[in-house]
Amino acid sequence: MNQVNDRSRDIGAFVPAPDDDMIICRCEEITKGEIRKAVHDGMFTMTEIRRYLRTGMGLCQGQTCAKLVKGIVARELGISPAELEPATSRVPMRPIEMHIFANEAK
Amino acid sequence: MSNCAEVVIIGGGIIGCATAYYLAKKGTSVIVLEGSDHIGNGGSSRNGGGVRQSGRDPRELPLVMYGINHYWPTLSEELEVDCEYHQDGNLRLGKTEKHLQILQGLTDRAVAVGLDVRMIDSDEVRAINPYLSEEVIGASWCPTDGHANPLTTTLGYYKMARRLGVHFITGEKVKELRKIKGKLRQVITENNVYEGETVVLAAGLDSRQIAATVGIDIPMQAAMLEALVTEAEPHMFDQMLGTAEADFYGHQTKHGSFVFGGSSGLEGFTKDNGTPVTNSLTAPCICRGIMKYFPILSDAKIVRTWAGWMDKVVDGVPVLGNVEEVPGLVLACGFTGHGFGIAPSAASQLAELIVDGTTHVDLTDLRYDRFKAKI
Amino acid sequence: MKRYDLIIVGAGPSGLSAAIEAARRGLNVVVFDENEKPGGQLFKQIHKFFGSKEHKAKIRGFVIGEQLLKEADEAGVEVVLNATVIGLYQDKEVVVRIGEAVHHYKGDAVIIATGASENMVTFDGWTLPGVIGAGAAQTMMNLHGVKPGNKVLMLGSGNVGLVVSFQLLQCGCEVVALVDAAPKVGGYGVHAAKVARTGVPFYLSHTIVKAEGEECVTGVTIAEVDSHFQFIPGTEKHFDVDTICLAVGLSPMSQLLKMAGCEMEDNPKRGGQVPICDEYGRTSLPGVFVAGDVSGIEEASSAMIEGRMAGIVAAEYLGYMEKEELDSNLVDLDKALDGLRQGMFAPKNRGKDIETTDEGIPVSKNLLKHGFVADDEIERFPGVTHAKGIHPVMECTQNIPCNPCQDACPKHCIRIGSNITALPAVEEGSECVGCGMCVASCSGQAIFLVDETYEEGYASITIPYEFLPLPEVGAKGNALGRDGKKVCDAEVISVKSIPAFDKTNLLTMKVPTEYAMKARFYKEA
Amino acid sequence: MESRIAEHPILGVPEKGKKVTFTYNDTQVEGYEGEPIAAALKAAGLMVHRYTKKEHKPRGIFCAIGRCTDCVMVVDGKPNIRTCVTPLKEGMKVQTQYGVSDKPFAEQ
Repeated sequence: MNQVNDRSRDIGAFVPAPDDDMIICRCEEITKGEIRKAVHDGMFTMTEIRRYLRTGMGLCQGQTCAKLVKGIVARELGISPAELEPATSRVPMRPIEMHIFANEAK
Repeated sequence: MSNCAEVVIIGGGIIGCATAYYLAKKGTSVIVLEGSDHIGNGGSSRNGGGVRQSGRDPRELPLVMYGINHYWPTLSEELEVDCEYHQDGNLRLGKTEKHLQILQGLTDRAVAVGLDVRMIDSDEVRAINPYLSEEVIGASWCPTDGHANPLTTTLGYYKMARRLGVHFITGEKVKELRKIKGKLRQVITENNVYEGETVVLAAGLDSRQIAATVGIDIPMQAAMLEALVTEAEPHMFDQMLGTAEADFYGHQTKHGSFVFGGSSGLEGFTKDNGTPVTNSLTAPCICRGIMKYFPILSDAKIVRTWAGWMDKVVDGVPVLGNVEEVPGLVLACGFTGHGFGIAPSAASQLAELIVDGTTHVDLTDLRYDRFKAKI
Repeated sequence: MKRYDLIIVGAGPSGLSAAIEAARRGLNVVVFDENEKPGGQLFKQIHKFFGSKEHKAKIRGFVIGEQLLKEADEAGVEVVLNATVIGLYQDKEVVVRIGEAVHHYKGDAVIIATGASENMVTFDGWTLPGVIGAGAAQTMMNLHGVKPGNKVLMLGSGNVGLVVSFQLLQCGCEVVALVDAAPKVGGYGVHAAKVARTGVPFYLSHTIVKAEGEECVTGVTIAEVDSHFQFIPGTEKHFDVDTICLAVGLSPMSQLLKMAGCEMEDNPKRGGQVPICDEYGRTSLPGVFVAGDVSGIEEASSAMIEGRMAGIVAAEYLGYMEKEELDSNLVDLDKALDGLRQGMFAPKNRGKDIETTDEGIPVSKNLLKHGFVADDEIERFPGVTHAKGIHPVMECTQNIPCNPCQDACPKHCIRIGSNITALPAVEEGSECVGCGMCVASCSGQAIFLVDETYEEGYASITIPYEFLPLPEVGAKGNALGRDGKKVCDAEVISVKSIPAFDKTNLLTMKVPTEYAMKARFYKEA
Repeated sequence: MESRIAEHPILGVPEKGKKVTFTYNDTQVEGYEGEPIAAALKAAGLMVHRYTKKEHKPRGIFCAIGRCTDCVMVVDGKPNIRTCVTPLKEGMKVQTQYGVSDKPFAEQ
């Protein structure tokens, strides 16, 4: 079992930090404190953090903050960032207007 | 950590998480086994967020109505997360006379079981939602329907269940169920054996294969559904939307983005490469569908598309409750793509069934023993 | 659906190189790039590249970009710009947004060459307008002709931070400080030295405490950090700036590969999330290849070789080339790539403390701490010698893969040898004629011509000079030392600009003899 | 201070399209046709492109290559336009974006 799979794993209590109000996800304005708290609420994977808080779900789709969020989550869990799989990338790679997406060239 | 609990739940989606939560509230010890690495990774995080009564089969209608009356209005406070629940009605839109006939049929059936739903004309539709195109000529209207955020709701149940001491284990794929002395007791995974007095099977599509290991066959199959989400837009409307043609459904979220699901007609035959991946033809088709109803959204940018498997049961309603042949097994699967809105009441009733032996809502019509040949 | 033999995503150095090689072997190739202009980051690279001839050394990045485009055109490659690949689906289907429509294409092979994106760091105020990525600075000044700011603080002493700092100076910005939380300069010493000698102070073991300002950046406070990267109270320093530039590394832009179901790994040595692939870019998906930064952060020079490799590997995959031909082609490319991956900055040496050069000379500690080699350290390097009359002084003190100076000298005064990373040395018995070709050819701007007997009591020093306005002959100003501080008065005695120097002007100044080995930059008084 | 580079030591005199006028909120600003809107704003010393939805904080150019989407503004009435990759045209209407709207928060 990898370290993230046991959701009852003891990661200690949430301890407030002075930089908890630092914006991490610029698009959705999610702070470091919100991310850290989410980990203590059981969100142990990048995918869960993303779905719970919307980090990386804004216009840039996590291109700016993915690495930063990963580092914060890993630190809170006491594991290496490399152990955390990034959230799935999804089409479209760049935001695309509905009328353009709808217009398939023959 | 012990591998034994009073109840072992297979599946960490909204049904599994919510059932665990209601059981734990009753003081029951619970282990939840999730096959993927993430909680709520199946339909729970891929659906359109509808909390609907209209358009449902009369057999499941009492259950979802119970949830809308008893659970949804206070769910955000209860789960300490913003479920973004809006009870601002559901419009099911029609563009042709044929559509209106379909809607009338659905409406008649729902009214018969006591749901407040009625047909409205194009003026009334636009009074409710002024952004709709001229093509819309009528709709069915259920004012007590609504929508919520499936991601925060699912993970909210998980969070609270975990807080109440439920053990969740992800990445734990169940291979086999095993009866001991005539009663289902063991749940066997790749590396572990778990034991419970009761085993709840809430593994979505995987449930069929798992149930088969104790000789139970649930008549369901996979169908692919796809959805997409736009960038945030200024607030426009709060209703849940669907269409008679079922070419799209969705709503505007609290965040401002629009979540829409839809179909290209190809999804029943999508190549199964093991993961639900989007088809390149579907999202453009959904966009074309949306623009027919909402030309105003044609400049809205799509930021994400995704796909999910639905556990489609032969008669379109979930399989809930005990299975006589296998004492100890409780089924909670086959929600057929509309399991989100019904999840709180389904889960609470299962918890009642397991702990108290009786339920507030009669689940008889949803039991496994309902499947019969047509003649 | 329109089908190509090979679809390449990304028209940067690796993508174009792959396209050229594949098209030359007869493949029907298309390259899609979301940008208005091709070349990836090459068109923002205005410095001369390192390496040797085969790596296009001493050619400026944007010129390499033009060359690649011409080659691609001649080879029959179709390059489609403003073409955003929005998805890589099953069966190697590439969906591209072009103009007002989406297009579906299939490739029998696909090469993903999407490059990298910039890493970011957080600090109080990091979302304020005026805090920008180093890439943004390059884009604004080198593509759009707009200065990114007037007073800039650079965070990051890797090659990007150093190169962009120099570019900022070239376009007329003031760089008030170059800051890095690491205790040592991360990039090439020669890049650091050319920045330091203009007077930019380096603050290693420092990082940003906060960006100040309400509506946009008006100032910045930095402070020293301890070995655990925690601020040391009382070490704060304030600067008035309007721009803070972040150059804190790159991450592979590998999302398309993950989307397509490629096996991925998080590999810190490669800069983050990368596809699992072999040395020639073959991924876990048959027919899907990668090249360049997307499979591991390196330099544009290595990206071009990786691209060529992926191009011919794809050609062989599709039967346009026999296995034997592929293998023989790869031998040379392997050698070229291996050449770039040598020396102190080789991928295998990342994170290592290197105390001495390959020649056994202790490295300059001052260079790592302050960005310049101290006067009492410089004489121990083989390029720094004294001689009668004019002679080259090569202040190249680290083993990096680069040798244009060796070929530049018509009199063969400079010797590197077959090992491309060896430090340049003066060939004994050779005679310098003072042509200055070595000065102009040195990508690191580390070669000077010194004549300690220029005039009674005076020495002449020829320096590379890539700034405007160009000082005039006879101008009197200050000679700055390697540390950017004034060492003495200086008089400009010659300014040479010939096409062969490729925009590196050679400025010769006259200083008192005792400063011949100290003065390394000229600034108007 | 002038932030257009008149002549660059390596790149020479920047090649620019024809001079055009566009509006930034209520003021007339000059730029060059075809350059990104963001470059024209930067050259005019205009730093703030938008104010964020939740915290109403100012944002401007960050990545300049269309990835981070921090520089979005309301352009010709459409919100969320990446100004760093959108070419400038004569008469364009460029407005500060508040959340996802061109209306200041007090008016929303």
